[in-house]
Amino acid sequence: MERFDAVVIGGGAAGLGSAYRMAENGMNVLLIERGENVGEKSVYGGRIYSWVFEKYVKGFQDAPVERWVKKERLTFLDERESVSIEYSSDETCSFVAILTKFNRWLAEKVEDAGGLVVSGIKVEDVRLNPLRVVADGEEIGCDAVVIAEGVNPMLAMKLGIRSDWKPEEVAVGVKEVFKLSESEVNSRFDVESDEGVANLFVGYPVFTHGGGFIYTNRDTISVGMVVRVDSAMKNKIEVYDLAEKFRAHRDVAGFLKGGSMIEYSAHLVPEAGIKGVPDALHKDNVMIVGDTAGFVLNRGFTIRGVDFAFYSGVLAADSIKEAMDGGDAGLAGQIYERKVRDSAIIGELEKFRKALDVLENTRFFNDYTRMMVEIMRGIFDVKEESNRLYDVVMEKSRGRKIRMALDFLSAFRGL
Amino acid sequence: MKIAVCVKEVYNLEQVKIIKETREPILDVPKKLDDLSRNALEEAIKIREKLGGEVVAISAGSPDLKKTIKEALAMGADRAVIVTDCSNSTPESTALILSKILEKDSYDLIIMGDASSDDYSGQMASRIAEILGLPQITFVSEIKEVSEEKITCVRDMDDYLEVVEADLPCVLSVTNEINEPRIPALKDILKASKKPVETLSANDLGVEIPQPYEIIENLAPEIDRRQEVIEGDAGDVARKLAEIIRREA
Amino acid sequence: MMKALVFAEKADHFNRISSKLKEMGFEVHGLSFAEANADHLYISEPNYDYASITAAMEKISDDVGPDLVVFSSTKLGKEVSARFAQRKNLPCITECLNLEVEGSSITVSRYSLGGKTIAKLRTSLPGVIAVVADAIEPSEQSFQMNIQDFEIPVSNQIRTVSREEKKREAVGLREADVIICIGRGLRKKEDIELVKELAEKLNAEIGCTRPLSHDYKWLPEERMIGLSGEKVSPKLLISIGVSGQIQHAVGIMNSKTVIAINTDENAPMREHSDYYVVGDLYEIIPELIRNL
Amino acid sequence: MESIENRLGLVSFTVDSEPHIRPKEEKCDSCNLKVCLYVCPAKLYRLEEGKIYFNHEGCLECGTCRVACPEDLEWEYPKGGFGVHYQFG
Repeated sequence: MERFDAVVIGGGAAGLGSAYRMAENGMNVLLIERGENVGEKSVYGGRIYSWVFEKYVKGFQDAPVERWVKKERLTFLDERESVSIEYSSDETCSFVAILTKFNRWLAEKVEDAGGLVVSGIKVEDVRLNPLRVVADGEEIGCDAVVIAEGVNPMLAMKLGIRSDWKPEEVAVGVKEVFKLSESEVNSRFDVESDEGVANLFVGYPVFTHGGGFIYTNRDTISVGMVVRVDSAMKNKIEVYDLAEKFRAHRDVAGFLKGGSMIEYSAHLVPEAGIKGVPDALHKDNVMIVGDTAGFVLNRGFTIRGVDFAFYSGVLAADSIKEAMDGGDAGLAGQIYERKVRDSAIIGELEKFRKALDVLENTRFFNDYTRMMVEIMRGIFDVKEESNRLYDVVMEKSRGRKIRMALDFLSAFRGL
Repeated sequence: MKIAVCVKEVYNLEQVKIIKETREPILDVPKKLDDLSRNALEEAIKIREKLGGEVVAISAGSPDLKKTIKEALAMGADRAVIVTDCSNSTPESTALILSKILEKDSYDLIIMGDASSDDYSGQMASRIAEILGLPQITFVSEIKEVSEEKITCVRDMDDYLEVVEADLPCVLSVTNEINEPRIPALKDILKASKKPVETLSANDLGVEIPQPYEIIENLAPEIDRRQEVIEGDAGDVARKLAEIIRREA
Repeated sequence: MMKALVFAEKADHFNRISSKLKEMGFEVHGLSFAEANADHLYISEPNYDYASITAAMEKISDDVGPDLVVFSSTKLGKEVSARFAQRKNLPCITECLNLEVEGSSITVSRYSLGGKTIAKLRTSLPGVIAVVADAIEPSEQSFQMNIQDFEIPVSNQIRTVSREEKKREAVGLREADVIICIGRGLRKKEDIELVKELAEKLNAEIGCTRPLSHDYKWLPEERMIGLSGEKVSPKLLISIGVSGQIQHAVGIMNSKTVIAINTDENAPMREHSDYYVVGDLYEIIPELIRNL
Repeated sequence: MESIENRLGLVSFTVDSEPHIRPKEEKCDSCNLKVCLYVCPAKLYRLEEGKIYFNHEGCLECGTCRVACPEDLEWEYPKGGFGVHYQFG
C-alpha cells in the first residue's frame, strides 16, 4: 500500500491551498482531483480577495490575474431601468481571475514545492482505523485526510462529518463567458488594461434571494445570475434561462454587444453563512475545508469564498504539521477545529451572522429595489414640471415608512 | 532491447473552441499526450514485456511537457528525456532535437506515431531516420516478428498492404490500428512520479531552432449553409424532402 | 523561369499537380511510373521503396536544380518528401490543400488543430511540399513533353516480403451526383438495407463517417468521407444520423446542397446543412422512399 | 436569446456511457412538484406523458437537482476524468 503523510481530496482552491502548504512544509502530500485536469470542475463568479495569496503563496506576482478590481458597482435593476452606485479607487484588495486557470497555476505551485497532484481519478471512499483513501480500486494509507470536495459534500456526508444542504442554504449560479477584445473591455468599462470592474446586480429578473454579476476578465466578460435554490423552487424559476434573461436587460446587454459566448457553466454556492458550518469540522483525522465546510460569506455587496477556501486549506495543513511535529499525528483534526474557530474565517462568518437575516428579507430584492428606481425616475423625469425629492420619496414610501426604517436599520447593522 | 519512443504533447483538441465571430481558435486549453504517441508507447511496452530491456520516452515541446510526459511514464515508459524550450517547434526543429537525444544512447528501435493528431504532418520518422542514417518502416499496423536483430512488420499504405523486414536498429512509425493503448491506473500514476525525467534545453544539445515558416493565419473554415430547419411529422417532412431532392438532385 | 520537380506514384495525381504548377508559371520536371504531363519527365519502372525514390529524386534534383519539389501527399509521398527534405536540409510542408507563389516564397494552406482550422503558412524557396492532389482542380496546360527513361537506384535498407493490393469495391463517391452519408445514428448494420433502398431510388452512392468504416467495419474504408478519407463534391448530399464533427464535415464542404436528418436538434451537423431535419430516420426514410 | 442546447454546445464534455444521476422512476411518477424540470441549469430533465426522463450527457455537475429534489434522487459525480471540462470556470 502506498503511503503519504496526508491525502487531499479535490483540486479546487481549498485542496490546493492545503497541498501547497504541506508541500512547502516538506511533507509528503498527495492531492487527488477527479477532473481530467485540475481546475476544470471549479466555477465561481469571478473575483478573489488577494490577502491570503499575498500572505502564503511565493511568487504570487506571477499568478494568472485577469484584472485588479478598481471599480465596484452595485446596480438595482427593475424591468427597464437601473440605479447604480459606483466606488472607484486606485487601491485594490481583489482581482478577477478565471478560476480554472488560477487553480491550474496553483497546482503547478504545489508540484514545484514537491507535492504530488494526480488528476482524472475520483476518490470513492475514505476509511478510518487505519486511515486510508480508496480510489481506482487502490487503498492509499496516510496520517491525515483533507476533504476539499467542494459544495456537494458526498464524502463528508458518507463519513457523517456534515449533513446535506437544504434548498434554502445554497444558491445555484449560472455563468456565461463572452469573448471581446482587451481594448473593447477597456473602453466599455472605462478602465485601463490591468484594471477591472466587479458589478453586482439586485432585482430583475428574480426579485428574490439572488442577483446578477458582471466581472471583467482581460479579454472576456463573465456574466451570470445566482438564485437561492428554495426561491427557484418556490417561484418556479427556469434556471436554465436565467442568465439569458438577465443579460437581455438593456443595462447588461450593452456590455456584451458583439461578443461571442464561449462558455456556459453552473455551480452551487453555500449561502448559509455561519449557519451552514457544521458543529464539528473533522472526524478523527479527516478534516473538511472550503465549500465542503460552508466557508462562504455573502454580505450582499461582497461575496468571499475562494480566499476562505484557500485559507482553510492552509489551516488544515498547519494542523497536520503541528500534530506530526508534536509526535501524535492523530491530533491534527482537533488542532484544525481549534485553529479554524480562532481564525478570521469563523470570526468573519460570526460577525456577519445578522447579514443572513437581512438577506432573508425579500423586500430588499423586490420592493426597495423597485422603489430606488422609481425615486430616481421621479426626480430625473423633467418635463414642463418636475418633482421635489421630498415629494417623490414620500409618495414612494407611503404606508411603509416604519417597516422600511426598521429594514434599513437592520441592513445597516447586519451588512 | 533498448527502445526509444518519440512522443508529442498536443492541445486537448476536443476542448479547443472556435470564436464564432472571428473564426479564431482559443488555444488556452490543457495539453495531453497525443493518441498516436500512446499507440507507439503501447507497442514499445509490449516488446519490452516480451524481450526485456528499457523503454525511454523522448519528447521536445513546451514547459508543459514536464506534466504531460508523466502520462508516458504512467503508461509504462521506464524513464524520459525531454526538451522543454521549443514551444513553437516545427518538424524540422523537432527532428534535429530528437535526433540529438537519440544519438546520446544506442537504441535498437525508435518508435513513434505515424503523425500527430493536431498537425498530421507525418515527417518525424523519415527525418529522424535520415539524420541518424537508419532504415525506416512507416505506417506499421502490425509487428509480425521482432528479435534483437530483425523486425518484420505489416505496413498499411493507401492502396496496398505490405510486409517488410529490416535489420535493427530501425525507425518505426505506427498507425492507430496497431493496438489499443492501456489506460494507467492510480498505482501506475503514483509509480510514474518516481521515475527519472531528464530535462534538457535546445541550447544544451547545441541545436539552433530553425524557423522555416511564417504562420499567416489559422482560422476555422467559413461555413455558409442555409441551415433551414424542417420539422413536423414524418409524412410532412418526407413530402418536403422529396420536393427538395427533386429540385436539387 | 522557376523550376518545379514533381513525384507522384499515380499519373492522375501527377497531372493534377503539374497542371497547377504550370498554371503558376513553373517549368515542370518530374519522375513518374507512367506517362504524365510535364516539360521534362523521367519515367521509371514502378518502385514503392522510400529509399530508392529518395535517392532517385536526389539525383534528378541535383541535375535540375528545382526551386520547388512537390510530392503527392499520399502515405508514400509524405514519407519520401520528409526524407528527401531532410537530406537536402530543406523545409517541408505536407498535406497542402492549396499553394500560391509570390516572388521567392510559397504560401500553402493545410488543416491544423486536427481539422478545426485551416492554417496558411509561408516559407521561402527552395522548399519541399506534399500536396493533396485531389484538392487541386486540374486545368488544361501545354507541356514540352520531353520524356526519357530512368532507372531508379535500388536500395536494400528494408526488404519487402510481400505486397498485396487492398481489395476495393469500385466506389464512385468522388464522381457521384448524389451521395447518402450515414453515421452513428444508424442503430445496427442491418439498417443499412433501408439506406440502400433509398440510394437505389436516387441512384446515389453511399458514404459513411469514420466510426462506421473503421470502428464497426460496417462499410469498407473507401466509403469513409472526411479528413482522412474521401472529400466529395456531389450536387446533393443527404446526411443521415451524422453528428457532424469537423473531421467529417471537411469531407462534405464542397457539396452543392446538403440535407441532414438527425434526432439532435443542435448537432454540429446543423451548421453544415442547407436543410436540417429534426426527427427519427427510422420514421422519415420509409416515408421518403414512398414519396420518391 | 441563445437556446440552452446551443449554450451546452459550447461546453466540452467526456460522456460516460453510464449515467451518474438516476431519478427514481416510481417516486417521480407520484411527485407533484417536479422541480427538476426548471431548476436544472442545463434543462436535462424532461416530462413526457407524465414520465420524467433525464439525459446525463450535458450535466454541468452543479448538484442543484440533488439539493432540490424532494424525492432524494441517486446522485454521484461522474467517474474520474469524465464529465464536464470547464475552461472559464
